[in-house]
Amino acid sequence: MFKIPLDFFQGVLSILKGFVVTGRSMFRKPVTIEYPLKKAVMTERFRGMADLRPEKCISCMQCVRICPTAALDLVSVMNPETKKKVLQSFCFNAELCCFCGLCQEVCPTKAIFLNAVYEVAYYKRSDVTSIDLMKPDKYAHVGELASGKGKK
Amino acid sequence: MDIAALVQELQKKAPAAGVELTPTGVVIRRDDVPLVFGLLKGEFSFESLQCLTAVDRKGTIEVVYHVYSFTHRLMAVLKVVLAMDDLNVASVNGLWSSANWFEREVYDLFGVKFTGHPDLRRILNPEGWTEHPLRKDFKGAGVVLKPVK
Amino acid sequence: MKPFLMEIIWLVLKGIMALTFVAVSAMFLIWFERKVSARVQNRMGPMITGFHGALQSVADTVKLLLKENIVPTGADFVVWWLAPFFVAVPAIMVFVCMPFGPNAIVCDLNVGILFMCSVTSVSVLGIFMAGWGSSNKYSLLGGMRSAAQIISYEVPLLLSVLVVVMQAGTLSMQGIVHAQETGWFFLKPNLLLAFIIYIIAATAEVNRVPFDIPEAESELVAGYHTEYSGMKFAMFFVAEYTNFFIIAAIASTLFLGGWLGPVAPSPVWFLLKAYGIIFILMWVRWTLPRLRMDQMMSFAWKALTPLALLNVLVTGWLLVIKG
Amino acid sequence: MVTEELIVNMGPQHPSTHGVLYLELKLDGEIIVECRPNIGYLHRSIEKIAENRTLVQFVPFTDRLDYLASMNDNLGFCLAAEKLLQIEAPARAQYLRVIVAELNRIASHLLAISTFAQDLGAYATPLFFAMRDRQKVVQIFDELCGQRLTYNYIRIGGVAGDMTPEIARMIGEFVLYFRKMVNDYDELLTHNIIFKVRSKGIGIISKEFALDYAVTGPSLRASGFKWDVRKDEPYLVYDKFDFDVPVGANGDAWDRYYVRIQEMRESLRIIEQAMGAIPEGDPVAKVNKVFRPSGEVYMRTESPRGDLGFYIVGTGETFPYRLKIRAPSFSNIAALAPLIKGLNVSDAVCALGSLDIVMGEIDR
Repeated sequence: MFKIPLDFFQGVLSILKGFVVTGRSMFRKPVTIEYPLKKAVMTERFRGMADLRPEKCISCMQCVRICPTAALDLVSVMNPETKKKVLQSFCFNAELCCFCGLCQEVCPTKAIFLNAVYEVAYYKRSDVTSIDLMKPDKYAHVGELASGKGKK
Repeated sequence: MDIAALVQELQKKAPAAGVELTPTGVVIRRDDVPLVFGLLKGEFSFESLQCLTAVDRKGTIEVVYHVYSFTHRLMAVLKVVLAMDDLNVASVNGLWSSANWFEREVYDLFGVKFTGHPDLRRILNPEGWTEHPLRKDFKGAGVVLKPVK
Repeated sequence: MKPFLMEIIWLVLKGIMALTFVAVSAMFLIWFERKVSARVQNRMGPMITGFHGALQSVADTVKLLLKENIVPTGADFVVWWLAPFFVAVPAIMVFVCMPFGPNAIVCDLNVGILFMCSVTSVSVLGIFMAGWGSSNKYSLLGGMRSAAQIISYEVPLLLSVLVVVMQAGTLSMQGIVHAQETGWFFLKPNLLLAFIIYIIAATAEVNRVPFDIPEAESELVAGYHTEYSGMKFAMFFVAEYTNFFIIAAIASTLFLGGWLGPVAPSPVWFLLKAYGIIFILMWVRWTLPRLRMDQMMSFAWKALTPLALLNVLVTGWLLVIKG
Repeated sequence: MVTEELIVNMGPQHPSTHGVLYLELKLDGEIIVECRPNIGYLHRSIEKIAENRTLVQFVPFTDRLDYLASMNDNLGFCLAAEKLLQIEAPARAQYLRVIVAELNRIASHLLAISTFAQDLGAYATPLFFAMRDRQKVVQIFDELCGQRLTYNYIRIGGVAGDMTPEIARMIGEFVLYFRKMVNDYDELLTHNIIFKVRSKGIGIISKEFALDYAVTGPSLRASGFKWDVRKDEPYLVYDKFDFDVPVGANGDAWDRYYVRIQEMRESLRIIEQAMGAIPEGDPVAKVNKVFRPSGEVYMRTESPRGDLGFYIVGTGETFPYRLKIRAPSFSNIAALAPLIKGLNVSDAVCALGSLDIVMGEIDR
């Protein structure tokens, strides 16, 4: 005969326990990062936009071959005197890129790498589909993220 | 019980059915599908059809069944080879309800018709489409990569 | 000037003050709710507009005013168009006899509490009209659920109000407050029970968690106001939060002594009590899951209503004994 | 009076269909007479893509299957590929894989229980609590592999990056932190009377029903059937750890929820043991990057949603000839229609939420 009052009591108690949990969390520090005002520091291994050190590139085409989405487009010509390939243009299609980081892994000279740029909003679609990696100021519009300071 | 013992048992129970053990699975004839799978479910307590898919072997289509028995802890891989011009095979929906959606998927992607299936519609692709994209002769638009040398 | 004219002007002024209060209070409550929920969930809530986002509701109102008013195809236009008014106008009308202080009341009707309860009940009509007129199945389900819910919870609500009326011996809001000068009502056990029943039933009346079934987002998208946009939606929103304030204000008047309180001016006490109840109800909202329709109905009819009836009987018996 | 059935199109855009599931509901009042689930809105033909990618290139695509448990999908695919290519990952990589897989299981279950609570109307609070705790896991993954959602961490023959002492400290802190925090969910939801009356006895999956529909994972274990691939067909180094397989009693929505809560506790135990026993060494096996798979393999692993199977057919080319993903959510959602027949809409939402589906995996 005590079952119903006992159930009732337990029910009320269970609800009050919930209030204790939410009440306790009211006094916890907020975890929000106010994003446009404060920016989080990306980790060391963060994989942002593709970036290139053109002087290091030996045009071995490994990154182009491993790219699962064919986001990289490398054109090189053979120098007849030195018998070495010379990098002519290196275009990166950020729209296709899946930020898997395979290109920087296979690169034998660490020429291609993924930087800390994560604010990838552009005004024109063509700006995203063909980013000229040879240009040094390609990510200048996102500020200091591009300079490598964004990572730890 | 292992797969070889299972095949022997099957051959004993259903001598007429052409059950044949190959390294990659047990190949059965198309007409014996209801018989063999009925035996598997009823006699050998294979409770669950874990996976049903198909492989386009250029000219033939292999329907691959992964049937699992929790009692024997045994995964049986069964294959039915269908000729490209006659893609019909009996549905196993009556034995395992999970076959319902698997068979719809295979029908959608390969065009294999499962006779006796209660609701054989396309499942992933839009209804009314005529092609079957996972066949090898399907040419779709999109990024095509060259094979690595 | 004639005293008659003076009185009319004074009444109109009071009315404007009440209206302003409704708008400002709703906006404040929306901001307050966002802040409380943010605190509960370890977030910050609105932070950009104004001090800690204090002007966020203003920005939202401006946004909603500028939005296009979309009329769904196949809507029953007259019903659809009128529905927000049927919801919003009663919510504002209730402020006629809301006692903010000994003199701060638009009109102290001698049937004040009866007037309030009856006027707030009209809003169910608006909700049902919105659900019906939208020609949307989710809205229709929401409207029907809402009608069933509000009508069922009206019974325990009124029964618990009845206990207060019996105790105070008057229907006038000011009279009820004055009756509590010797001690706030909720200190008496039978009235405490009435208070709890009132709060539960009133939560259901304003469709808040755990009784937000008409608006159940995960089931009915947004319930009866799915198809409303722009200012029409804002009217539902304002009405919802105004109703929320109203139930808290009525609860504080009926059970917590209304504007009674030492030192501070009476409207401060009134608002303090009302917002205290509002805070607790917000806490409830951000803690509890939602009941199911049938569970909620059986709770109303099998638990709350008999309890409230019993409470009325006991109170009557007590009053007879005391003479 | 003439009454007729109401047809409600629930989805593809609906707050509680967890993505783009589309349910055609035939309602009698609020009771569901018939339900026809329609899927395919997120179909990206990943199986066809796999036929045009090398095994290494395909790993990033597995991230996009079950985007809430990418590590487990990476793991499933890489284990299948390794079994086909007969590669053994080094011991350190095996332990790292176990750790990240279990961490991701916690992250995934957190979202599962919190979105389930959201479906039951516990407004946003459990969801934000879960997001707050999941953030810590995601932060660890961010340090480990540089992404927060699509990790591409587990590779054929090892893992992409080694664990640093900093990451080890973070994992240790997380285990201690979460062991405490998981009790919050118990107090806030598990034993809450409203939560219980809403979810107990709803959408009962019996053992027979589960096996018939090939329902796996927590939904199968909630029915009382003790089956966990990690325990029964141990892969990696799971057989070295001491952990329980929690099972439910009735197979209702509450049991499925509670099995997940308990599994998070077990995952913490596994992580703790693995962190203690992790050997030194290189996390990547020395393997050729060009694989030529030949033969057939079916490998299944225990993803947070159930048995995740990869069936790879190779013919000696660099591209796999055929790759089939046996997604656990696909089988689980196939069981939805008979499950919610006769329930009302609120309960259907509850049953759907408790199945914990991810559309990316169903539509592939």
